[in-house]
This record gives sequence, structure tokens and C-alpha cells, in this order.
Amino acid sequence: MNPAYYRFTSNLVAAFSLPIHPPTASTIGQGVDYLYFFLTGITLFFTILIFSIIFYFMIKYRRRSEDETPGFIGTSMMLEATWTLIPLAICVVIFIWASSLYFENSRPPNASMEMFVVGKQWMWHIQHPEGPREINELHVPVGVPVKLTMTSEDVIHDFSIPAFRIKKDVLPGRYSSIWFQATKTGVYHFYCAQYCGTDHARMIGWVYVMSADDYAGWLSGGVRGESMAQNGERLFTQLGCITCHVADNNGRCPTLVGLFNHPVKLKDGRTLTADDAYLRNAIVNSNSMPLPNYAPVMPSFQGQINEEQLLQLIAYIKSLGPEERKSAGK
Amino acid sequence: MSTAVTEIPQDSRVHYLNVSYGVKSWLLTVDHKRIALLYLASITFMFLVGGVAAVLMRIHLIEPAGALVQPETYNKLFSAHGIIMVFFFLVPSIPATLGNFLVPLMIGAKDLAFPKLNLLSWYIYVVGALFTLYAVISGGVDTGWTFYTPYSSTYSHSAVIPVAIGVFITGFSSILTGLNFIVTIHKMRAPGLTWFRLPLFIWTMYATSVIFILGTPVLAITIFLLGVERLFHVGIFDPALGGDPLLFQHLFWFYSHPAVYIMILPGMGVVSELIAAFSRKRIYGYSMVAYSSFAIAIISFLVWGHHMFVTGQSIYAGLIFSVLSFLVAIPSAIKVFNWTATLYKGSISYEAPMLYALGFIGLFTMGGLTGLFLASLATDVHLSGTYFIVAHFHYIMVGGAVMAYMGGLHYWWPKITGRMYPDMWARVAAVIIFVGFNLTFFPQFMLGYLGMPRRYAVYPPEFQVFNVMSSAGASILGIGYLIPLVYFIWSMRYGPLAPANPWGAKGLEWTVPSPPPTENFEETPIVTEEAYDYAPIPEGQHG
Amino acid sequence: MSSHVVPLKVYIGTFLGLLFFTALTTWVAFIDLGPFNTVVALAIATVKMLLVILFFMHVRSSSGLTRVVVAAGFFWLALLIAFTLSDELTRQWSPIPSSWGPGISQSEPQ
Amino acid sequence: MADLVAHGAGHDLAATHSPDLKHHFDNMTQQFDAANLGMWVFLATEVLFFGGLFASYTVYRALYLPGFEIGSRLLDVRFGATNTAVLICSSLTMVLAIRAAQTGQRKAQVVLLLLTMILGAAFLGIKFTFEWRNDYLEHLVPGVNFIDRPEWGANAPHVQMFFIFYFIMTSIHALHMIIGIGLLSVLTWMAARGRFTPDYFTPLEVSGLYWHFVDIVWIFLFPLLYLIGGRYGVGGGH
Repeated sequence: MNPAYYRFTSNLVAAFSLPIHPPTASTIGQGVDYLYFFLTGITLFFTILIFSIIFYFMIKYRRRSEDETPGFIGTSMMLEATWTLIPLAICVVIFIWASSLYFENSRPPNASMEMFVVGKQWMWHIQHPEGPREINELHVPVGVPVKLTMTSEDVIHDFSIPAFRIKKDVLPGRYSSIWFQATKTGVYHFYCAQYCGTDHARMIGWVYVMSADDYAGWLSGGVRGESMAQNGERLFTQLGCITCHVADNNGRCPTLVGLFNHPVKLKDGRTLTADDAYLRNAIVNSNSMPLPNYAPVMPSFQGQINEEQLLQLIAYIKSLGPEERKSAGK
Repeated sequence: MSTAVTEIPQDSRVHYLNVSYGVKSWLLTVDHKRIALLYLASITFMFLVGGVAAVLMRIHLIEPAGALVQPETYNKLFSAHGIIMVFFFLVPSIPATLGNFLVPLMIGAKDLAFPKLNLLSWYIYVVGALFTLYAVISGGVDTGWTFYTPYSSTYSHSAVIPVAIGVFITGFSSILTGLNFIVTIHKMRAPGLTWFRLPLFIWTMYATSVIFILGTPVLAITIFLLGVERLFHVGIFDPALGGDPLLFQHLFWFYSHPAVYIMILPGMGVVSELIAAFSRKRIYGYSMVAYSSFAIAIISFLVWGHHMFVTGQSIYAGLIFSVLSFLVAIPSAIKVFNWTATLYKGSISYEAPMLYALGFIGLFTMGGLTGLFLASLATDVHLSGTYFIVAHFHYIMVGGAVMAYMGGLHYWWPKITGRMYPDMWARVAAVIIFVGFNLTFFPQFMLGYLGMPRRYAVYPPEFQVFNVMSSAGASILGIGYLIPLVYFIWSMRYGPLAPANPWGAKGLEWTVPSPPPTENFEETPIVTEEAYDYAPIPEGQHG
Repeated sequence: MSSHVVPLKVYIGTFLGLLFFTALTTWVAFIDLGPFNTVVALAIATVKMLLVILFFMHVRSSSGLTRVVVAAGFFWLALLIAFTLSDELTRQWSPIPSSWGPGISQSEPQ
Repeated sequence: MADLVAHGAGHDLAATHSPDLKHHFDNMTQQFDAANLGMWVFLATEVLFFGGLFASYTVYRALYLPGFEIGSRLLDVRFGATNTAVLICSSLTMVLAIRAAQTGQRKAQVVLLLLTMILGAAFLGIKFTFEWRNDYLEHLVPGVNFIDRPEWGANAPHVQMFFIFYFIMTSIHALHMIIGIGLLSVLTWMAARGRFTPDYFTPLEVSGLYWHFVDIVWIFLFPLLYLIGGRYGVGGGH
């Protein structure tokens, strides 16, 4: 299965000008395609095998006369064993190949850009940390791994980009994340792939994969408000979080400086890492994770702020990284 | 049809059909054969309703922007098509019609163990069907046949409750059928009829009944909880109120995946009978095929997680379900190889039932192998939620279960009605169905790989070519299904009288006249030879 | 027909046993055994169930087939619970690093 | 019927011409075994019907343990324990009624069946008029008048989830009790007419299996709902 064969099929396809092969525009696309071709090969092989054997037997052993009675054919356990073990072996090979590929694809590389997707009934809100917010459009630089942190405001949606061979359900009340690294510039569809109501079919959008400088130009040009972190800071003061979460840790609540991605020890002894899900849970449902030496006085903000504002608050908390901590915070 | 119909052939003998007439004799019958015909009528009606929904969908999908209806109506069409076809046609089709008719006949019993429960199961089916048809007519339901929450419990404003009641009630109809079969096959076999002398159709009826018994109740409780959540606005599965939507999917698929084996296992049983009868040979590896039917019934309960690979299910659970999903494919592979091996050195004749059986083997092989794409984690991410899945399960259900149902109907039609059907027309219809089917669903594999999501009322223009091909195929398939309807009805009145054993097949049901008397056997037969005893088994060889 | 008639004292014995275990499980519930409370409560409930099935429902003297049906029902319930929990409890574990290397932790910091 | 008992058909189990033998069965043993197996298969479906509830309860209990413990402590153990005892007594009277049929004591059958029904009604009485009424007055019925209490804090939705399952499980169980009592009233009427003899008591045996199953469901419901609430050192009741 070398690239030559791969080129051969795409030329063949181009000749027929019938799109039977989706564009492959992400790093993992190649691996998934190879597995797909292997499985297609297996399917065609066995289907043709069974069809040809049947046709051959149909012609050779057609009934010549009414009173023809075929003799007894004993069952050879050897034959039964072969057509049990061979499919089993093939299944094991496919399973190992597919699962290792899946495990590799499910972990975003460490230095990936992060973008936030909020699915709402029948549109996608996309926010870039630097500030731009788009509806049903996603601008990404080519060659840079991008991690999408997604949630839904109502029902289950599913963010699916066929050209990148990725798809993940977007559940309300939880963050789910996928990542991709675009390899070819261009414009590709993304869809909602989990039925979500009347206009499920209209939740379609475009991914614009741009070269690095085009992306930088797009990012700086055009009207864009404050970055997510700045929006988050404004909300942080507006909602009164600043009164408790004072930077130098003598308020009634723990400081949030340098909290992101660091282990937090709870009263019942569990240690959790303060990732996106932890921060979201802390804002929406804090009392369910009591801290050892703080009273559970934090009110729940469930319903007061929507998912986008939640993401902005979390972006702000993340911006209070360890380096600010050393400079004794704002 | 070609022979000039001068006189209508009359049957002088008394049998289960002419023993009594009138509506009461049908609506209050406890004879398993008459109940099978009641089921046949109601199932055919539901198949037509579901089929009309399918044709409307295919017409709508000819144009990217939708040629017929608003998206709202399209959602109701595919939901109605899904619900009616799954719960009201595919699940009960072979067990309730052919199964009800043949189980007592094949094992030498006078009737099923609980005749009154058998009639009750038909009435429950009818009540469930009425609820669902009321829902479809009174505005329709737009949640799809999977009823995923929180859409179905909080956000959908369509007739979810009536459909939920309809599906809840119909579940008990299949529970009663399953219960009847298990007790009958265990307790009422003719003397000498050991388990390994049973026809393979009985093995698949037994395996299907095990799934009926152990799967359907979980669907009933899941639909009940959905109804409670929707009526009382409590958050069992609604994340906003603390519930977990994935729990609904777990409970739903715990039944719904074994349900797809409920649909295909009886089809496998029918095909085993057809292949043996029309090649005049014992099924190759009889015990292996019998064991694999039972193995499918058991392992089918361990694999439901492959429906949830991309829905946020834990990766480790996905790993377990993926391995088990590969395991469940092995017994099906064994069966296909054994059917093909049965043809070796047989004396094969090509009446209509055999065409359906051979078509089944080919299409079921393709359907099963495309399942491997969805069991392997990496490709399922790309293919989940697309038309590849629609094509996969239609290859198994329409290419498999419906083909086998048609084959079985043709094969046992002379026994059920005592009349032969025009075989030439039947062969033509079989070929039309085979061609129409492939033209409808093979392009959908391409659409799936290209990434077109399923349940889309409108789609981007680059997918139009395949959708038009699929719609063309659907019209051919639709015609293919209407032809048998015509000549079956014709044959009921004008068809030539059928002998007791028109195909020269082995099996207890062929030892009684067609149509059989009400009490099936004058005296209970004593069984001495093996199943499919076309050629005597030399000493020292096992079957 | 389970033709033979079960002696009276077997029924009375089973009845008293059931009452005893009910009292026991209620009493044990008030003692703090940490996580074992659930285990003990379920164990006592299982014993009571077996008493009812074996003696009151005459499964002790009925065919193997009945025992298989009883076992199948509970085994399938166990399947449903086990596989559903296998997902619900491991959903927060992040995937192990691509090199299958050491440091597989509950949730690997990015 | 009386003459059958009189001339002592006794334990001719393979009686092939008893009036109670249905036409499609060969002998009475086959008919009894079929009915017995049929009921057991039906009970397997009931195990899985309740199983769906137990599975969901187990999942949410594993996820929301504190909320479920608070909810469980709000239930009154005394009512739960007495109800369990009542059901166990009703199981005993049911079994004795079957034994009375096997030994041909017609009057004992009627008395014992009536006793079983009274105990069943007592169970429902305690459940509806005491427990559910108290829960209603304390605003603990989700979807009807459930009010979160401040001391629950963030566990409030989980306490509500506990009560959702409490009410669903107990109401489905109560529904099965009502069906059981209906069944028993028919049996009592048949027993009063002397329908059951040592050779033919299948309906009794089958209904007994159903009744004992409903008792087993409660045997599991009682600890899962009432006892695993971490009520250490707290006196009985609230």
C-alpha cells in the first residue's frame, strides 16, 4: 500500500470525475485512509470469493433430472476450523491496527492551538482565544495542530469534518475535545452529524485552512473585540468573583493564580487536575468539590452565564498562569 | 397468470382455513396457523406504510435543496420509516408469521404451548400499531427511531408520548411470542426429535426468542423512563437537571443491537431451510451452524457500545466493545461458509425461494463485512453518523432479513394457503428486487465515505449524483415489492392446488397435507431420522 | 408436577430465616462499615433471595432448565450493569500518551 | 369435580384423560412443566424489566453518592422494615396455600389466599397512606412538588434524582403488587369452588411464583433505597 497505489486510485477517480474519495487534508487522514482501503480490500475479496463460488456451484451442480439424489458429504472439522480461524485472525489484525490508530489520534499534541466551539440548535459558535468569534466558519492555519474544546447549549450535536476524518459528539453540560492538524490549504465542509432537530441539515459550515501569514492577516485584520481572556476578566469583576478570589490568597476563597493544570486536593482526599472540566464544574457546581480549608459558600452560577461566557471566564483563569504568580499578580 | 382461468380450483378437504368462516372465527382463533395469517396481514400493512415513507424520502432527496417537503416533515418521514420498519415489520416479521405457523408443525406438536397468549400477543401488536399510526397521522414524531435524549425528552415538540406508548406496548407482543416459542421447543417436541435433529429454522427461532426474552424488557423500561422524564420534566437523562444522556443510549442500545440480530437470525434460519431443500442436501456442518445461531444470540448482548464510539463514551469501554464486535462477526462468517459449502455436489434447482436465498448470502456477506468498518475504532470515527451506516444496516436488513422473509414466504406459501403461485413471475420479482436493492444502497456506501451525514433533509450539491442513483434504485425496489403482493393475492383464489410436498423437501411440515388440518398431525409422529435426511448417513459419520 | 409435598417445617424454617435476615440487615445498616455497608446489605439480600427461590419457589426440587432460566435472568442483568459501569466510571480517564510510555495517570496534564 | 377427588385419581401424574388437560398437551406433567417454565421465562423478563431500573440506580449512585445518601436518610426505615416483614409473611401464606391445594384441603386454601391478599393490601396501605403521604407533605415528590433544601447545597439535583428513582421503583413494584392481588382474588374464587385438586393446581403454583418474585424485588429494593444511607449512629427514622 505505497503512495504509488494511492496516486493510481485518485487518478482513476479523477478520470471518472465521480467523487468517490473525499479530500485528505489532515495528518491522521492518511492513516485512516490506508485502514479504509485495507477493509475495502477484505470486503471485495470475500464478496467476490463467495459470489464466484456460488455461481460456479450453481452452474456445475444444477439439477439435471428430477430424481437426482446427491450423496452424503460428511463435515470435515478441519475445514470448519480453517474458516473460523482465518476470519478470527483477520479480525484480530484489523482490531489491533484500528485501535492503535484510534489511540494515537485521540491525543492532541502538546503545543496545539486551542479554539472553542459551542453548538446551539442549528448553528455553531466558534471562538478564537485571540478574540475573533465566528458563526459556522472556522479559520485555521495550515500545519499547526488545533485542539477544539466543544460543548452544546441544548441537545446533543456532533462536530464532524470529513476532510480531516474527525468527528465527536458535542454533549450539553460537558466538554468534549478533538484535534486536527491541517496539511493542505483549502476550504472544507464541516457538518452536524448527530440528529438535533428541525434544521439539523442546515448546521453546516466551512473550515478555511490558510497559510500562516494569511491566517495572521485574517487574525489581525477585520473587526475583532477583546480577546477571550479580556472578556473573561471583565466578567470576573462584573460577577463579583474578584471580591473573594483575591490574587494574594488572603480572601475567603482560594486564589486562582497559577491554578490551571495543577493538582487540587479535595476535602475527601481525591486529587483532581484543574483542567477545563474542573474549572467549569467549579463555576457551575462548586459545592460538589469541597476544598479542605474553605467553607462551601460559593454560589452556583448555573443558568446565569451561557457557555460562551463560561469559556471566556476559563480563558481568563488560564491566563493567570504561573508567571503572573511570581510577579505577585495584578 | 398465463394459463386461461376456466374454472377456479376448489379444495374439498377440511383444513384449518375452511373449518370455519366469519370474522369471529378469525378474531377469536387460538390456532397458531390462523394467528400467523393475522400477523401476516398486519405486518404487510405496516410494511407498506413504512415503504411509502421510504419512497417519499427518496423522492425528496433527488435535489440537494429537497424536492418534496419541508425539513420538519422530512424528519417526521424518516422517524416514521425507522420506527414502523424496525418495531412493526422487521422485529416481528419472520418469527410472528412463519415462526408462528411452522414451529408446531416442524416439531410435531398440535399447537404452541400457550395458544391464548399467542392471540393476546397479536392483539397487543395491533394496539401498539394503532398508537404509533395515530402518532404518525396526528402530526408525526421527529426524534428518529433512536429517541436520543435530551432532544426527545425536552426539545422535541412532536407526538413522542403516543409513539413511546405504542413501542412500549408492542414490546410485550414480542416477549409473549418469544416465551411461547421457548416453552414449545423445550417441552412439546415429538418423541425422537432430539435437539440435533431439529431443523435449523427451529434453532434460529429459539435463539431469537432468547433475545426477545432478555432484551425487550430493557427497551420497555427505557421507553417508560423517557416517558416519565418527558411528562414530569424530571432529569433522568437530561443533563441540565443532572441526568446523563449517555445512560439512555446504553439502555436503548442494550436492546436495540440484539434487536438487529432478532431481525437477521430468523432470516438465517429460513435460508438454511431453503439451501438444504433446493440443493437436496443436508446443511454442511449442521452442528456448527446450530451452535453459531446460539452464539450470535449470546454475544449480541455484549457489543452495543459500538453505536457510541463517538458519543463521548470512555475510550476504554470503546476498546472492549470493539473487540467483542469483531467476535460477533465470526459466527456469521461460519454460517456463510457453511451455506456455500452445502451447494457443493448438490442438485440445485432455481425456483424463486432459492433465488432469494442465494441473493441473501451475497448481500448478507457484503452487509456483514461493511460492519467491520464500523467495529474498528479508527474508521468508525469517520463513518459514524454518515450514509455508510445507513447502507450497512440496509444491506443486512433489506438485503438480508427482507430477502429471506420473501424467500420463506414463497417456500411455505403452498403449505400456508394450499395454492401454488406463478413461479415465473416470482423469479422476475426476485431479480428486480435484487437489482433495485443494489442500485439503491450501494451508492450510499460512497456517500458515507464522502462524509454525507445521515438524516439530512438538504445536502451539499456534490452528493447529488449518488442520491439520484439511490432514488432511482428505490423506485425499482418499490415495484419489485409490489409484484409479489399481486400474484400472492391472485394465487389465493386462482392458484393451482398445492400438493403436500411441492418441493420434495424433508421436514415434518411437509408430511402433512397443504393446508394442514387444524390439529396438524392425526397422531404425533415418531422421528427416527436426522434433519434434512436426503441421503442416509453412513455409520460412524456424524451429521 | 413437583409431586412431592414439601414438609411444613421447611416452610416455617425458611420464613423465620427470612425474618431473621431482615432484622439483621436493618441492624447492620446502623453500623459504620465504610464501603462494606453496601456489600453486606447486598449479600444479605442475595441470601434472602436464594431462600425464597430455593424453598418457596421450589427451585431446589425442579429441573435444571428452570435453574438455567433463573441464572440467565440475573446474569444478563449483571452484564447490563457491568458494561454500563465500565463506561460511566472510566469516562474521565484521559487516553494514555501516544508512546504508551510511563506516567499513565488519572488525567495527564497537557 | 367432586367425583374426581372421591375416587382418588391421586397422583396418576401421567393422567392423559383428565378434564383439565388441554387438547394440545400429551399429559398433565407436560402441561404443568410447560406452565411452570413459561412463568419462569416471564419472570426472567421481569428481572430485566426491573433490571433496567436497578442498572440506572447503580450508575447514578456511583456518580452521585453524597446526594443518594442524603436522600436515603430522609426515608423512614421503620416503614421499610415492617413492609419487608409483611411481604415475607404473605410469601409464607402463599406457599402454604399451594401446599393446602396439594393436600386437597379446600377450606385452608381459601383462608390462606385471603390472608395473602390482606397482607398484600397492608403493604400497599403502609406504602401509600403513610410513606408517600409523608413524602408528599415534606415536598419530596419530584415533578410534583419537590423543593430543594438549602442544607443540601449543590447535591440538591442528586437528591432529587434519588427520589425520582425511589418513586419510579416503588410505584412499579406497587403496580405489580396490585396485579398480584387481582390474580389472587381470582384464585380465591376458584379455590372456593374447589377447582384445585392434588392433580391440578397449576394456576396456584404459577401465581405463587409471580408473588414470590414481587417479594424478591422488594427484598432488593429495601436495602438499596432505605439502608445504604450511611445513617450511622442516627436513631431509627429521620
